[in-house]
Amino acid sequence: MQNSRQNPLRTVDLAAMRDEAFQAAVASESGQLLASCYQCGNCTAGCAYTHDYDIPVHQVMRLVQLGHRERALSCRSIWLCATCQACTTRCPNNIDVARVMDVLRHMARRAGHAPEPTVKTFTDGFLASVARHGRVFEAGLAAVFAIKSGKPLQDAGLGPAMLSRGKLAFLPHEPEGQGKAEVAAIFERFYARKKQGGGE
Amino acid sequence: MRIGVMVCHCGNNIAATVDVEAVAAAAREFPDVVFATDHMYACSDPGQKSIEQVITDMKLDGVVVASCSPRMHEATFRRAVERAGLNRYMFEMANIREHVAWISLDRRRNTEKATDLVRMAVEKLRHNRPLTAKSFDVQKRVLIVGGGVAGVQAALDCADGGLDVVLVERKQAIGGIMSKLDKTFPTIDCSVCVLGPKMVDVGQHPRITLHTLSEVEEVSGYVGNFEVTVRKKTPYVDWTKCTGCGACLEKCPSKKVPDSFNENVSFCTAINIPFPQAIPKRAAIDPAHCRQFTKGKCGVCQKVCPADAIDYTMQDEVVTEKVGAIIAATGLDLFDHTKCGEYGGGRYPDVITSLAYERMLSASGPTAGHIKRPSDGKEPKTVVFISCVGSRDRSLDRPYCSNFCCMYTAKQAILTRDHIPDSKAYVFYMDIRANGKGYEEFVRRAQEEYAVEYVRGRVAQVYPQAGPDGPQLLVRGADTLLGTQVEIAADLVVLAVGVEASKGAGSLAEKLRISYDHYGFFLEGHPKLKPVETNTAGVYLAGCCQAPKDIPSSVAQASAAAGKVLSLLSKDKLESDPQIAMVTGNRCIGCGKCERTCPFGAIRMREMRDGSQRAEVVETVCQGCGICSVTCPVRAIQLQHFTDSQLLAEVNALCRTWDETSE
Amino acid sequence: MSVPGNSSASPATPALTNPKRLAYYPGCSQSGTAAEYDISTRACCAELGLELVDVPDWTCCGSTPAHTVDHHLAGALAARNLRQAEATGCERMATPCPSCLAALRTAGHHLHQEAYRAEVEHLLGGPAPQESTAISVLQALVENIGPEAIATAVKKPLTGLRVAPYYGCIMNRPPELMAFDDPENPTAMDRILAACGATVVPYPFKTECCGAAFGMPRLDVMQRLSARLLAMAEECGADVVVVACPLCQMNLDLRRGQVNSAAKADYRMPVPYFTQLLGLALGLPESSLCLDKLVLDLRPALARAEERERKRAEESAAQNGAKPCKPGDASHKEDAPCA
Amino acid sequence: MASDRIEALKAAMAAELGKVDFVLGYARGFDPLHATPVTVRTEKDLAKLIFDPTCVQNLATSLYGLRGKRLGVVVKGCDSRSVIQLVQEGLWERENLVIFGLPCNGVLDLAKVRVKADITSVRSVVFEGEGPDGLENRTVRLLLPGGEKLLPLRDVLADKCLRCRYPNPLIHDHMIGEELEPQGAEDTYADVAAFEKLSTQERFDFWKRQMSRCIRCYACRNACPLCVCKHVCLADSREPHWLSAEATLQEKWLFQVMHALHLAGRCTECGECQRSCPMGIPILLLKRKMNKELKEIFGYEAGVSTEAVPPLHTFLMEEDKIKDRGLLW
Repeated sequence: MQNSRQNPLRTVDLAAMRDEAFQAAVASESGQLLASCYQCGNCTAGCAYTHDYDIPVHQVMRLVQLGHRERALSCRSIWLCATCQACTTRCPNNIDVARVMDVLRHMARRAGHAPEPTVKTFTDGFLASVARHGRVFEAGLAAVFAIKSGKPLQDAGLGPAMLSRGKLAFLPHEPEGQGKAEVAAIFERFYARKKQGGGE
Repeated sequence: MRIGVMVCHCGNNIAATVDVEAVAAAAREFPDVVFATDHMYACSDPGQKSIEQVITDMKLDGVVVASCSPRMHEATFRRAVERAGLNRYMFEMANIREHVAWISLDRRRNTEKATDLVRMAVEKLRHNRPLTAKSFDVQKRVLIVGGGVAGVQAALDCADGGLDVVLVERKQAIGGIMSKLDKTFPTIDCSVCVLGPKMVDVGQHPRITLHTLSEVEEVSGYVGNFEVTVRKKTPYVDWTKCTGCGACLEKCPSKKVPDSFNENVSFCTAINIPFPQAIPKRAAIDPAHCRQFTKGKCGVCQKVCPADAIDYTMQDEVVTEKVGAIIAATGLDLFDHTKCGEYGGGRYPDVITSLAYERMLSASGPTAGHIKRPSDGKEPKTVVFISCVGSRDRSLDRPYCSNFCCMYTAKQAILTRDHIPDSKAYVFYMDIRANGKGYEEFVRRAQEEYAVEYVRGRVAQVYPQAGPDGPQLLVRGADTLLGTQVEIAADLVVLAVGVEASKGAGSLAEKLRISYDHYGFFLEGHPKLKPVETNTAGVYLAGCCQAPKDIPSSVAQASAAAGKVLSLLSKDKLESDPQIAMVTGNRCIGCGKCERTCPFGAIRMREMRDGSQRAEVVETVCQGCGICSVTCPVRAIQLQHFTDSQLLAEVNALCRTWDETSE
Repeated sequence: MSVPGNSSASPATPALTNPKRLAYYPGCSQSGTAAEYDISTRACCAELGLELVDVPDWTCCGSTPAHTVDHHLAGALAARNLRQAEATGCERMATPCPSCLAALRTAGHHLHQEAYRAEVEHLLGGPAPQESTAISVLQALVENIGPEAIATAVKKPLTGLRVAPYYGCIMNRPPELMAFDDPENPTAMDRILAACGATVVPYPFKTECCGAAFGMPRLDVMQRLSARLLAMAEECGADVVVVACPLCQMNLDLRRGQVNSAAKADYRMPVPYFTQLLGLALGLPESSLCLDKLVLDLRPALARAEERERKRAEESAAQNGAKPCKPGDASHKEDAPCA
Repeated sequence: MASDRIEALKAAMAAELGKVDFVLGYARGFDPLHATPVTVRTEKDLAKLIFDPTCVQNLATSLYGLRGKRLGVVVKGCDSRSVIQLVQEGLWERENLVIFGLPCNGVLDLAKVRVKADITSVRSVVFEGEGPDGLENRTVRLLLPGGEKLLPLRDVLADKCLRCRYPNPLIHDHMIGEELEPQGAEDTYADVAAFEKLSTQERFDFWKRQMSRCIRCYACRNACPLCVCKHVCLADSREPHWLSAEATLQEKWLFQVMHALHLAGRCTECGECQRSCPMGIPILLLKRKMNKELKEIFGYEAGVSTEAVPPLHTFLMEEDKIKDRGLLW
């Protein structure tokens, strides 16, 4: 019996793999009844991003259901979900699948995973822009992203078309009143809270 | 008064979480209790014997049994005390199983609560009076609502058993869904060939009165003596003259009427006989489409009818039938596939329901048994079946399994290959439920012999797309076993739509005073032990009105219901329940509120000699619901066996203990 | 009495005391890359008598990225704007951008949960509003003005223009949250475009995702998804793809070169905002609709439609030549011979 | 103007006197601030009639006990609702009743007057500014031993008058005087809603405090026009013995709850129960709570139409706002 622990067949030990704290955290942070998923696959069937996923969304749900924390949090799929809501809309069990994907991404961030670094760079850049200006400064964001992502020329070709059509503002369009300061304060409190929470 | 108490262990059901000896000991201290004991199974033969014995030995004049729900064994114990010479209403039951033992594990508090319930029962019993049932004559006739296969079977069984049967069917002909089917699983029998002879028997049986195009309008009365009003909608054709020759159908100029028998895949005439084997084979006019009615002139059918049967001035007829029992067999409706926008139902003509496909497969159907897709009449080479459309879907408020879609889908996939040998069928499924005799083998045949490709997953989207030979439908789904998205270019998509309770089931249930669930399915008396009874005496269920079920189950339940009716009506007289309302004449002020609130029409006002009004209860109609009693401003109406004094005694018994424990 | 299975139906619109006055939240894109959406929206609303009161001192709602990082942060960024909107005293707030709409409505939805509200109010540093009043400009036009009223206001019908209405993925989804139009087959934009006289082609990818914000971080993903949308529009025979979302527009229009090069295709159909087409139909000057801001020129498509319509009129005139003209005939062109 | 109205009332009554056993009206009571019910049998009695804001009593209260007679009765707007309710419930026959309706802009709450002035030896009372011109300019002039006292009428009106929407009798054979515009604000049941906001414990304590003061005199019951089982009242019945004679909080409270429940869907909020309570217990609050529920759940208001079917006097399989199970079709 002791030998079975070495698991030469590489079967998945369901009991050993189950992280109950993880199951509970996903359930409470997403507010969804994960046990109600019966693996019909409708989320995957309608998901426009399945092509780029390493694990299709219904299997992500299955991993969460079984409590396989590591595989769920380290996958790329959760970073590539665009929250297009096809899965949530069509789930026959009323599960807000997109919100579960969101929650997994939050957890992955806290756990330090970033298998899609450009996605994280873009998101962080976007929010930094909002924190600084109160609104998104598109040109600034594009410039920062171009540098940080290591793809400086990807969108360079768009420049002329945008310039000639007056679509590229070189100065941020900031809110006229207290808005900028208030948004900055929201971010400050958010980062303070994160520190409190003792990010993993 | 001398009262005996027996506390039941119910094996471990009660004894595990209630100290039954302590409850019995406590009961010995209650007023008038001269004997109290516990017993392993009070309802068992020895248990009942010991109750009888104690009644005789201790000269008891009342018994309390603390055990299960009265719904379970009240009748059992009443019979026991009666055998020992007591009036059956000198018995009370305390439910310490469902109300105590099964809902909490706290032994101490359970024991306290059980003691409270026994104390209440004793106090109630101390206020009980012997009541005597009256007996009344019964009508040896039965009403069957719905003429599908269940109704047909029940009608034949009852009639063969010697009862007169009234069969009411909403449509023009009997046969229901089964008459629309091409073949039946798992034997691939011709559906209408099996059903047809039974339908003919119904039409010819001397004991069966058939009302088609009819609906039950009102039901009054009670078990043994129901009075049912049936509205017979006018067919505008005198059916005593009509011979079903069909001459009118040929000449009718209004030929573009959606043919509901063919699931609106094709058209029929405004005067119509729905299908060749129809019983009764009589023509009826659909006034919504008949030119005589819509335009005010035509009269063609009247001119061509050789029997002179057409009468545009005919009116609905209302008939009253007196029956002793009723069987509801109202069947099912199909889920509305247009609610599933992702499949394009209702938007794309080549996305059809399974029943429409069934009509297409049928030799008597709109395409004479040739599969042609609706958009261009082409023979499809790739047919995709999607299971669970409107079943097992909480987002559509249809969480239940529709029971037979897996099977008919396998059948239709097989028939597709039978009709078009070079075709390919795909089935998107979540689970295959094939739990009848020969069912699993049938599904395996579809997969192995007919190469039907089963894809485990749901479909997210169907949309039109240009194919090599003209327009096709792209079906995008998932194969969860592969873990990928899959797609198939299909020529025809068949939605295996689920089952819903028949529209109007709720209102019929209310007329019959039976319960129905959230989805409109009628509730059986007990899910295990009373599967064909309802909680209203004399009303029984058969077929899909109770839950989705396939043909053999419907037929079995229909025969069971018929058996129940035959046994009920084998008696010449039935006993009435004495637990009914009674008016104390000198208290009644004649305001008439009780008459207005009584849901059963069981109260009438009577003029006294001094001209004043007094309420009076019609004993055989009263169901003992007690609404009148709470409505009466001066408490002149009391419900026997549940009088104010009796209830108050229980409340006081409970509150007194509450006072003591809370201080 | 409730009808089961009809959960997708939007709840009855509450009776509005002033349906012609709305708070207006433009959103960041509309002051930058999608300025033409903002400008044409304002022009159409003004023309149709819909008063837009700018939300004072508005800030970013959190849009797509915030919720992917933290739900409370997303809630706080959105709630601040909901609070600002309350100051206008309007019953509802319209926003042209579906992404903003989703952020604003999601926040309003979750603010009903106490724990969530508490955390959001902590981040916000003050009380959050009770409800989200946000709707899309599209919804405002359909519900507060109505296709019938729009049809009567149309001065230059877009007759002959074949349009593929593309709603984007989150305009109507999920239905419980957005509570507007059908999630699988939305028709609000169809009805407005039909009222403008355009021919709406049955476009099956109305709600399929275009790649959303992945244009920057994962261009390849966005290229594949957008190409699919354009291929389908072409198959449907559309002259233009009409959009209601700045992100969709950017992916399909500005990034067209990138999409075409990845797909090895040469899709040329323009991608105007529905408000631009509506403005044209209402007879507004092109300058007030900023047609020149579209990367793919709209004018050839309009010219093609006009030409097609002219030919059609000629043909039907030739056919009708033999028969006497009936009043109320299908042809309603003023230059038709029977007029 | 007031005198015109009394003359009109007398004239109308005189014409009916022969056809009824007697008419119930108001006469001056033991002091100028009190009115008292009077039975008018002959023309001579007509002289006693008065009508002013001191006519607080709801004369419909006496009706049920006089069943079988043919009567006339003077009613204000609020009182008429009690009559409607009696007729609707089959407790009085409409044809045996001649109703003299008097539009009314409010009656006094003597408790409120007492707070403002010592009225034990009031010598005279004059109501000034009478007429349909609203409450604002109306005053009560009291002649007291210590001199005159002028009170704004609004300050001393009964609470029910401040939210009165039926100043004109809703049922009548003779309408005496001009109909008035309602002066009361829409009744939002704000008082009940405010009370509901308290915690269960606070509400429990409140009623414990109030009910402990009840002396079980049953004045509330006897003053209620719709408490029709007076002769067989639960409070007095021994079979079943719902209430014992013990003076415990429980028994007192139970009685008041029964009273309120028996008036569910019937109470017209005439306020006689609370007015007649010698201990000043706010028992009308219980009844208003019931009426608030009635309004919210059934959209029903008692005593407005003799033809209405009260929601608790009928039986429906499905109620719109009570979801005890899902219904499909």
